[in-house]
Amino acid sequence: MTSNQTRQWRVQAEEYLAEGRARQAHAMLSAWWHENQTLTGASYVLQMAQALRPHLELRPCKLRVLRSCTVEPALQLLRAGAFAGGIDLDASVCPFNAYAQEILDASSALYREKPDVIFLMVSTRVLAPGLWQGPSGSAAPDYARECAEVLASYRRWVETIRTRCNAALVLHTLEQPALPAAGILDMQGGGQTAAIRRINEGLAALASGTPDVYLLDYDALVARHGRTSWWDEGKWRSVRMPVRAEHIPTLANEWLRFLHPLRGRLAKVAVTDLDNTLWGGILGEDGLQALRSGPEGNGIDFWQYQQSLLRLQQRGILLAIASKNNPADALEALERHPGLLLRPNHFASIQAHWQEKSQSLRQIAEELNVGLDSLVFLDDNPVERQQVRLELPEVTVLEMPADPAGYATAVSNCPLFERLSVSPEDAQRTEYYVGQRERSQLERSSTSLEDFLHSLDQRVFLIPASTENIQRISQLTQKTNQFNLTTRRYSETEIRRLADSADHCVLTIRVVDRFGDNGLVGACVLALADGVCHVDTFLLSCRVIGRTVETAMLSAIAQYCRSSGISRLEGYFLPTRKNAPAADFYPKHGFTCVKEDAAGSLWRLDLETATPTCPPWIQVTQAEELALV
Amino acid sequence: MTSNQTRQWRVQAEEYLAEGRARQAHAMLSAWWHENQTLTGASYVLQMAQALRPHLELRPCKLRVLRSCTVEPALQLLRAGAFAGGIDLDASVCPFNAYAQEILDASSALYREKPDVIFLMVSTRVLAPGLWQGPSGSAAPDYARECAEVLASYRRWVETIRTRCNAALVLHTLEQPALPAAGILDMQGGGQTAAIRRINEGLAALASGTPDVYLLDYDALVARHGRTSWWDEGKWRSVRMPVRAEHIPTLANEWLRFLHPLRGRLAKVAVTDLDNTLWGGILGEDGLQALRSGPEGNGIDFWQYQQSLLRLQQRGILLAIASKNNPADALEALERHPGLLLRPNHFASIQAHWQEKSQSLRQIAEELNVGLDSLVFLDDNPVERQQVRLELPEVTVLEMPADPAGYATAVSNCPLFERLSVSPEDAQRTEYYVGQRERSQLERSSTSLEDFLHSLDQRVFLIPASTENIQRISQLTQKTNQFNLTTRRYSETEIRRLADSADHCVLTIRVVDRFGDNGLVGACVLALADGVCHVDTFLLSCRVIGRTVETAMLSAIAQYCRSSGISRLEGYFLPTRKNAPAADFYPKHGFTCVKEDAAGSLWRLDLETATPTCPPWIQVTQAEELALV
Amino acid sequence: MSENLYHRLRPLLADLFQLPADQISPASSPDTIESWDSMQHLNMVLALEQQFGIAFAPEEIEQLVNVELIADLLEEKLTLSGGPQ
Amino acid sequence: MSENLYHRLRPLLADLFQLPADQISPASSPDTIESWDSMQHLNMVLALEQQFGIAFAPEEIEQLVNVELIADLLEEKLTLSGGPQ
Repeated sequence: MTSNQTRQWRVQAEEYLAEGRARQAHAMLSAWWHENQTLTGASYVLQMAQALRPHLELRPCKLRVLRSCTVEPALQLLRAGAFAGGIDLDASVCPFNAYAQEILDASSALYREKPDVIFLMVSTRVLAPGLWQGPSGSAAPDYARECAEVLASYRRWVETIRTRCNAALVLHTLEQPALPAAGILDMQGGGQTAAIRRINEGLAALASGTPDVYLLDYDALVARHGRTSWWDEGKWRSVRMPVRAEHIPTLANEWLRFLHPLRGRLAKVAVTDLDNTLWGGILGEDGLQALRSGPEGNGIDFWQYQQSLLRLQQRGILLAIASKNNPADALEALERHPGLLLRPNHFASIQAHWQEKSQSLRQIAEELNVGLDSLVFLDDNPVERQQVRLELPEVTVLEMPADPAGYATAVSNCPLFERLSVSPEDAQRTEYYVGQRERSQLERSSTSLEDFLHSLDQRVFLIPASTENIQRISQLTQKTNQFNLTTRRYSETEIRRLADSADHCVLTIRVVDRFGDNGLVGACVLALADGVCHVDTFLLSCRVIGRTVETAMLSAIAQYCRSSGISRLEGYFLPTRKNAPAADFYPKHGFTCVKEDAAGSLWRLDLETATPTCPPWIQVTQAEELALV
Repeated sequence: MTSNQTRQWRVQAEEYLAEGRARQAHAMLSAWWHENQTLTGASYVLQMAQALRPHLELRPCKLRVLRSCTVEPALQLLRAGAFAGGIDLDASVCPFNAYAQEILDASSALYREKPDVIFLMVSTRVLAPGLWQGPSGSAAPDYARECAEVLASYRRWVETIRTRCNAALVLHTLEQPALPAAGILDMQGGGQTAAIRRINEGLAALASGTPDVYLLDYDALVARHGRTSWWDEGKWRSVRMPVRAEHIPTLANEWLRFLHPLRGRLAKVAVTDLDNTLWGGILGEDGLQALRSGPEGNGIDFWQYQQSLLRLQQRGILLAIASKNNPADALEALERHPGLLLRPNHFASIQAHWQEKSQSLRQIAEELNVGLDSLVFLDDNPVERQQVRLELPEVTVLEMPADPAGYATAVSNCPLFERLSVSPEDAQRTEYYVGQRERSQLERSSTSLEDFLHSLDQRVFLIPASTENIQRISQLTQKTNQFNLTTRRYSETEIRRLADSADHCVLTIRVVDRFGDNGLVGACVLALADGVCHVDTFLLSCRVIGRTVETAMLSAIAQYCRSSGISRLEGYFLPTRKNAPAADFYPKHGFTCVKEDAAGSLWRLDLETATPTCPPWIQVTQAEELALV
Repeated sequence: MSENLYHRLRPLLADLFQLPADQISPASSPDTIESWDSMQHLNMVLALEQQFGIAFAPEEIEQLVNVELIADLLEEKLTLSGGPQ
Repeated sequence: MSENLYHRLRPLLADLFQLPADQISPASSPDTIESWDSMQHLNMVLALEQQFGIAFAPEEIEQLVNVELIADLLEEKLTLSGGPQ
């Protein structure tokens, strides 16, 4: 990227801001930020953010950092990066090196401020100086005891946080010294580095055994960039900043990798160009034989890029193609080029034609039933990227490096592609879209909608929340934007509490049809009190929208309510920029509006006079143990 | 260091070579090499080595590298570094990626060539591509199985090598990828990096559970310099070289850290200057108050340097001072400056006066009873360093960086300070020298040598080789140069075999006197056949030389021989540049010379006519289970 | 003071302190720029290290008390390191 | 061919191939220097990378078949990278 282009983005961002085109201004600013990840760049982005924020739909995130060292400069970069990525970050640090007090004092600011996310980042040097520097006298060091003490502290801290607030907690592992005190003797076992490794394994076990606790492998981050070059002894001594200036952006980017999945600001589809992006060369000019791609030789950069896309698919992210090519030629190359890792059935949607890329992206979003802000666009051509930024500012456009050797890294460094959990549903998502193509063919061949729905042969299973599905239910509340009546986001811990509460009921549904199992694709949270069932959350994955599954769900809930002596159903519809598909749900099913304000409307159905019934083409099965009260 | 000085070293090395002063030429060349650790520098050093080798006493070492990748350029640097450090290295690689065949084929060159050291260095990418790159399809990866298979292979390889040869084996750990395939999800447990970590822990257990097998934590080496910057994708593709050019010297230096302790080419004493080395400032000019040293503030570089010396002491390396200062002033500063980590009792010898440094070093070697080639000299002043190089070319002179912030690193990067095992004797060595000072006072106050020896109240314990002391016995054969009749070096495996053999007897001795326990300070290996006891090895640590312990040992052996029906003692004296103190051992005890050639002389004692007797001031105690045949 | 360096420094400091560039002068200091507090001072030090590829010693950090002094010290460091001009 | 670069290159190659510098000429190649075998070729490539702080692409490694070509490619790379001259 030339610095001319970079300067131009900045000028354009300011022009669009002046013209009141906030989303275009944001897209230009994000592109500029990608090339200017410095502290001065961050200041500039945050200054622009002041003016832009009110006009953008950003995902809010409140972060508190418990730390033993100076991290404020990195936090400044994180704020800018979060804004560029569509997150409205309220980030602050707890008092310097007072993390333990903040955690243990029930009335501390940490708990009062109700953060969404807490980072716990402690330097080895501060927490376990004996492990960092090695023995300081002639007595043999007792590493086992230090290990046990450190882990006991962490256990206490994590338990305390977990009982006092719902925030997601991100533990940072302890970094290893560059050179152990005993030299190569340390490698022979029982030494300092083995002790720190044992602590980090303890932290990993603690994180995976406690809900909403995650591990950031800080030691691996340091190791990626070099233990000797990461640590800044001079800054540590003077201002207790442990990270060399050049690595601060790296730390901020590692943090972003966690904020995106934790706050559900995620890419669901990676859309790639073909010529000089998925493969080397131009199909229309060079011909299929000349295209470069393969695990060895001069096509390896493209092979590795495809590998990076395959890794996204393994996390449940769909792949799609937007390419200017003759459709038949593109498909032939995808099927027949001997050196490709990815084939047509890896892609949920293939848009190969001569329309504008922005048009292709619109069609992909529609076909895959996701919002435009769930797309990431990957294209080697800066003109195409600029066109998409201006036409579809909601789409995330990655700045691809000029050298294809950097493509794979550009993909793996994009925080929107990170995930903190992958369910079996995620891993099978592409298969689902293959089924979906077949469903569409059925739909086209059916004479009426009812015919189609009948022939789908749908079975809906209502399943109460349990250990096996709580993670998926939380994920559904985090990720479902369209058919979602209230768009309330719940962490796993919160779902678990609601499920355990006597006056709440949490359900999920599985939908199976003749083309296969769609997995867990819906959820609802019901609050029961005084003969009223209040619908707190009611959502359906876009996979099954338009197939009357919501009516089947509602009828099953109504039936239960009646059998439990509940006579009234109530619920809010809270409109967002995305959930129009659910706007007519309550009126369509006979509810009446009893209240309406700026936030939304409250709807009511009297079960003594009205009975939602299940569509005849759906068979509902309830798990036996399901009971509302 | 200016490049002028560097150039001058090269000129001087060639001049000294021409003058036939090989040791001075070697000292200049070593200094030059320290500043020119490149491939061209290595070629130059090795060219010079051709001419110098015959005139130097170098420690021989035969190394074979079993590898899955191209390591030849690093080996070239290793050869040069080994030569500069006093090791005559015969290094070669086994056929490319044929390490398993070499190991498993009992008739392979690996075993025929009888190496002293074997490196086994396998790339994760080659051995476990699935762990390196992550899953390649949509099926969930079976990391546990891959883990088990890799470890089973290593176990088989190590066992095979261990049964077929005596070489020390250095296993390299597997390196982690810079970014795991699953992104931050991998950190949450059960992923790719956890699997590689498990393998590396398995390797560590394998090494510590098998004699003469050691671990080189290659992954930690990579992490020290940065996983992204270490790996060279381009060179890997073209020539299967996995290390970027700039890091090749680092790899070679890491290898050197192992060769030095494995071949016993070690520093036993670190001799440090005081002014602007141990502390900041000049005592004689600035005064005690102005000296900079302390854990915080502007004296931290010197504190960290002292810490690096303390770490040497913890490995059994003695500390000594060579400083141009008034003795009383230096001692006062060492005792009273508030910010010093090291005090007088950390130093085994303190030479503070106005003589030349070379003279101080001679006195230290004499006082501590070690060879000059066991000294490493640490001084900020290039003139002093040059003086020592020319006067005492046997002493290793470290090039200290101009900035004191680099002192500690210079110490921890010097391979002569590395150890692969530390015995309780090593850790208490400094204490011994405090006792030694008291012994010297007793010696000075005694009227005769016999008086002194009587008042020492020595007790000598003869102990047969057993699991507890085999490591120490091997160490004694590796490190004892002065009172050593044959200077045969034995690995732990070899000592174990000799001890298990029916016709050999391996003994060690412990010496206790009124000032404390001197630990295990002597060893002998006896071969018994046809009524003759052949003394294969007979050695005493310099700690107890001159105290007639050798006579006590000999008398005990003779007594056993007679009681076992053995009538003749025989043994070689093989002279070296160092073992003059043992030259008169055989004649002094009544042996007659029966053969003499260039290698040495063979001596015989007929036990039927002569009886070595124990000196009256030593009491010998034999372990009960001791039996020669 | 190097004019060249001063002109490179001005837009950086303007971005950092969120001011128009014409409000930065050689005499600008924590006394004249409100947002120049101790945390912003650290940000500035690190920003200069990032963008000029140099490193300040602990004792130098406290000496950077106005723009002219910053330009001078930077010039000194860049000349010494032979780094980018 | 850059004379300046050639004169820096000559002593390096002389050390590497263990020859006097005057036996290195622009036309020197594996045909004229006996010790220039394939392993020494790799050593040379890595030595140049170490000492000039550049990197050769896999396909370039095979093109470095005589001293003049090496000097030319090195010059090109150093100009591009703006690295030390």
